[in-house]
Amino acid sequence: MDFYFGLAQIFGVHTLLGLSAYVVLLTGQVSMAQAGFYAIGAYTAGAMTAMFGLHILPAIVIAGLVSAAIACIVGFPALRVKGLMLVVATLAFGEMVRLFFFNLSWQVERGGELFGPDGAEGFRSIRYFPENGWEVWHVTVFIWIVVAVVMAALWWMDRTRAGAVLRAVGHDEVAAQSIGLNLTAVKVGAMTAGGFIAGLGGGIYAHTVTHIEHGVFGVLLATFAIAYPILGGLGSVFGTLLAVLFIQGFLIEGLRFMGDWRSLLFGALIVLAMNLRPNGLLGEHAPRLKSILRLGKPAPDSLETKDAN
Amino acid sequence: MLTLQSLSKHFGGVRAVDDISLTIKEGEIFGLIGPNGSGKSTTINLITGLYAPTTGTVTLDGYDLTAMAQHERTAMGVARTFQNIRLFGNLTVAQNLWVAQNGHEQRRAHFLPRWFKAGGEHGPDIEELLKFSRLHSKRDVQASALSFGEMRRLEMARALASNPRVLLLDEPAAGASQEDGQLLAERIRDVRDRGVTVLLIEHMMELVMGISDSIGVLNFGRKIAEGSPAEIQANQDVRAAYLGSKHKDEDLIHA
Amino acid sequence: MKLKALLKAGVLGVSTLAMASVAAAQDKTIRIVGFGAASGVVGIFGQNSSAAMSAAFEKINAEGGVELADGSKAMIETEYYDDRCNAEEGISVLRRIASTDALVAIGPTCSNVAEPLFGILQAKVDDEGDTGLQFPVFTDVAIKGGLAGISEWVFRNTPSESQMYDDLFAWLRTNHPDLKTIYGGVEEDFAHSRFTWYSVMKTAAEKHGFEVVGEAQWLLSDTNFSNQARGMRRAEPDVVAISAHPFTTCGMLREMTRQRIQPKILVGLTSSSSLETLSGCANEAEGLTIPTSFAPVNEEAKAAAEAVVAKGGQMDLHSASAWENAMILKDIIEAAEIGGTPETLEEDRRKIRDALAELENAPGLLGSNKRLPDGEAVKPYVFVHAKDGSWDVLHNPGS
Amino acid sequence: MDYFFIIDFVQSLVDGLLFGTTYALIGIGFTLIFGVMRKLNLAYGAAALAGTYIGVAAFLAFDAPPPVVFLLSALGSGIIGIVVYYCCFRFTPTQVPMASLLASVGMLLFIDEAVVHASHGMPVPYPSVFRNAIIEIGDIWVRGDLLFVFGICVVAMGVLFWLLYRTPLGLATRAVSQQPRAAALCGIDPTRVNLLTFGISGVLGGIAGAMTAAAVGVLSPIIALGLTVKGLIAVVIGGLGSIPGAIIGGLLVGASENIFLLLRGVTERDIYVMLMLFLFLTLRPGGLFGSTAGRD
Repeated sequence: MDFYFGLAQIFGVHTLLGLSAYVVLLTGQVSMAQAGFYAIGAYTAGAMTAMFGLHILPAIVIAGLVSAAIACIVGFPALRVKGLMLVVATLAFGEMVRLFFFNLSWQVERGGELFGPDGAEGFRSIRYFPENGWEVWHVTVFIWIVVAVVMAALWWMDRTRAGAVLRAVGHDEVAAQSIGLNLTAVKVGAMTAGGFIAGLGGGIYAHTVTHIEHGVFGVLLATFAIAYPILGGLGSVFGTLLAVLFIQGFLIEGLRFMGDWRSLLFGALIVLAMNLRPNGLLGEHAPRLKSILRLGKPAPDSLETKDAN
Repeated sequence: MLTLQSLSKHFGGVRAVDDISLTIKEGEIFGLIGPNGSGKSTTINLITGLYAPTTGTVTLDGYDLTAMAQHERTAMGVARTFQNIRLFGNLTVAQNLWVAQNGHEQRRAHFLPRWFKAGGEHGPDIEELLKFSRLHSKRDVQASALSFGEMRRLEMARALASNPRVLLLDEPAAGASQEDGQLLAERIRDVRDRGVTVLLIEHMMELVMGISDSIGVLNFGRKIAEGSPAEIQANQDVRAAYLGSKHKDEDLIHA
Repeated sequence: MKLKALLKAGVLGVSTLAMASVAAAQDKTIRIVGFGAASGVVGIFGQNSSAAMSAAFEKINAEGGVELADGSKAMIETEYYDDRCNAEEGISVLRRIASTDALVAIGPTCSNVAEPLFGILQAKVDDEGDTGLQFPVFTDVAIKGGLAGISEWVFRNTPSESQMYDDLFAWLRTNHPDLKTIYGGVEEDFAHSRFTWYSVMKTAAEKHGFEVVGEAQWLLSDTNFSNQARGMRRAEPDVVAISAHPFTTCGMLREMTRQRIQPKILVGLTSSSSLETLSGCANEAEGLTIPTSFAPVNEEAKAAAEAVVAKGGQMDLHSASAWENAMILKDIIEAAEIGGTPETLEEDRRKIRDALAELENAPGLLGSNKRLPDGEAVKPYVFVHAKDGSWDVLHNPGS
Repeated sequence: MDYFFIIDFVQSLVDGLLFGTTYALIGIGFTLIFGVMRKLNLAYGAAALAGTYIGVAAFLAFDAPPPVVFLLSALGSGIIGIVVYYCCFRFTPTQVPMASLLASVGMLLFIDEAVVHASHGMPVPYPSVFRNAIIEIGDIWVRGDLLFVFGICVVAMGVLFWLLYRTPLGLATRAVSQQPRAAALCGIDPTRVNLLTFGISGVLGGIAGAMTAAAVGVLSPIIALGLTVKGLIAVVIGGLGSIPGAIIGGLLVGASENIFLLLRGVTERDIYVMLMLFLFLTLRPGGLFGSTAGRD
């Protein structure tokens, strides 16, 4: 049973990572910096519990806030560019974060042992959960409460004007500016929210694996972060969740019996999925609560989007 | 009310707009005409801030807009439509109006609550605008699924949703039929009657001559004439400018 | 539709695996599961381990299997899980193994998986306050020093590098009294390389009177070593020690040849004593001296190596550990007198752990392995050097 | 400032500039594809690597001479480039750029794993020419093989320029990259141009991969990521869509990387390279050769 709970933990943590990219993607920005924010969250939260003995909850909230603050600061220069330039700029930022932690050594003594990040050796013994008597299922429930809160908040945000504004900016920046939206504010806002969610996710991640090191937070993880919402579709938060289940549950865990063919199939299936469903598994339009409730009437037909340019 | 003062925009060696000065009075419909490539769209882009002018200023009611960002100009009361319609195809009709509700009156009052208020797409203003644009039955339809005419109407409604003082219409009749042109003229008058000043850029001469209170004519980036429709029709320079490119223009209108 | 079918297949895949392992436990079999990186850039390590393990279990089964507490014999069943050298996957795999009737796991391959993996285990046995996983892990490959101390449920049969290199430098001192200076080269972003140079090789070299005249650092994926080699050229060291993966080891060796750096002795990382280095740059590696815990120096080792090759793997110091782990576990299980039934599963695992903890000596392919209280091992080793495209035994301290 | 430092500095600069040509080639490949399709092909580095492995397979199987190996590497990568086009770009709708982006990520993972599967992840020797030839200019040593790498890259760029500016094919390519709609109206088949662009950029990538492997003398799957990242940085510094920009960007990345290595050590080296990129983006969002409106 613990195996399934453990799997659910991975799903939860990756959902947070995916959602952090989802918020930014709504504004049409592909950010490869999410792994960097995730790393900041992981190291911050790890430091809070392992080095300073904080409770896990304030630790991950602080991790989220620190990541959000840095995302906000980085957002201003990075979002001056867009498209491929932004992909590369954010990728560079993510790598800078990783290399920062590669070079960071800062340990404090607690109970005769040294705790803290130790450069290339990584940050060991982030064992808040086992040391405080949390069973695997406790941890799983805790993670999913956090995930549920974040998903609910994003779902709710999508109902508000803020959500519509994000989507409007994502669809057509020129038009969005012409109706008086402050692009910088909207994009930096999305980046900050994404940073916060990635920070939460990273903070939890650090505690589920007990040891983190710079190598984890590389380009591959950043790619996964954007892969979840793109694969799932930008229609709603559930697209991201579905994509996490598809990648982590099916492609990684479900195909494990295939040995090393699994890794080959992994990439091939992603290629196939994007060819068959280019708008993501759940599509790109936000399902309207009304049309879901009004099951009798057919939902408004979502035709192929016309190229607005 | 809206004043352009020796406005110029150079792209490399090309003078797209060259030393244009115009004044648009409150409550009028001002038509801006000129052959293709005469700098009409560039002028609009300079007014809304999509481009920064090489020289010159744009002022609205005495406030200098030149250094302002686009969204700040919208907050001051400048709104526009696009020659090639630019709607938020991923949002519904009502949401398109909702996101545009940025107008200067509500702006500062309650910033955060307005951003995070759900269901605002059903507010009284939006209902009224939907009725005004005859889009009420389509309120929950994805904007990308509308017909061409509906898209035009929605785009104008969206511009109005930001509660503008001056509305810039960039060739609203492009692609429209003769009859649609009639309806459009009425609509523009209705907009003016709401108290919004209109700057109209158009190829369709009939439309412009029929509804404009004053008209400015551009050619090769320069203003060659300004005056009432009757004056413009009588102007030799304007005739010369248009005769040179008449066929081309007509082709475009009927395309 | 397609999506649904795929998802269904995935769910089926997960559950059939879990069920299959339950069903297989019906008649007298016990399960020992291997895991590690069997795909990806370091997949070759896991593939070799997997081959060695199954060859060893096949041998045990052919000789009658393992004796249980009630005197009956049980066959050993095994399978190998791929964790792709990824920490999360490694943890997931171990949880999955622990959720089946497996008694003990052999793995993982990568030190960066081992570290988090050992962290989720209970740190101290019988610690009520620690809810870490209670499952014995007997590591074959992950070699970075000092990891077993993280949990009392972890045992390693990886060679203790500090003793090997200490002995190597002592031997160099005796045989080449003219050598004075040493220059180190280390892959900075690879934990094992760093540990071995900074904490093992350097210390050992200094202890035996070598003067460290410089260090060159590079990264895992570097392709240009000219800067690093230039420093080395100026220092004119007698000995050059390279603690890196085969890919950059080869790159650096090539650059050294190019810059005409000719140390009298080249020392390599123990993991480099596998086929990869030779397949990458046999010419440049000529003379590279490495202490390793495996070489086919006796009949038993040769036979074992052949059995592994027959299974499609290669025998090197890593897969030799996997082989030895299998053999050690057989003895441990027989000595611990386990029940081997589903009811006694928890108890059996604990018995195996305790028996591993108490073990002080275990037979290995090159002689007797000494077991340390902290779960680490000190294994017999030989010094090999690259000669004509293969590893040739230079010196066997045990003989 | 002591003598050794100056020597080291000059030497790093020379090595970096010579090696930077491989980054430049990768950068040109990205820029070409971006030019005609406005899309990012993340599988590009992996395709280059796979092509290089095709060359090395011939080397191992038939002991093929180096020129044949290099040629096969280039051609192999070109063919894989075309396969990538069909798998990731041909059938994904143009107005959904993220679909092809993610598809190319999938392709990257697939190609990487296929290479690992075939080679067991083992490093394999790669033939290099002028391996031990060194031109000594005082205390500065210019590596013969790097000069060769430099020469081949320059020739490849020359051929590319000839293709783009002197042949009908090049004209079509440039037309599509500047005015896709107008080009289509003029009867240029965009699919054919896209196909050729992927093929050509694939060949360039293959050359870059082959030259990288030749400079190290060993080939391993782990070089793909480095090539991809450095190539992207070169493109962005040079300005998207600009071939001279990609060349200058590549040389700049190669040289600065080596100099930061000298000044700050290997663990901090890449931080400064990334920082440099960030500065470029902030101060010159269009890149060195990008148009002023090139913020797209």
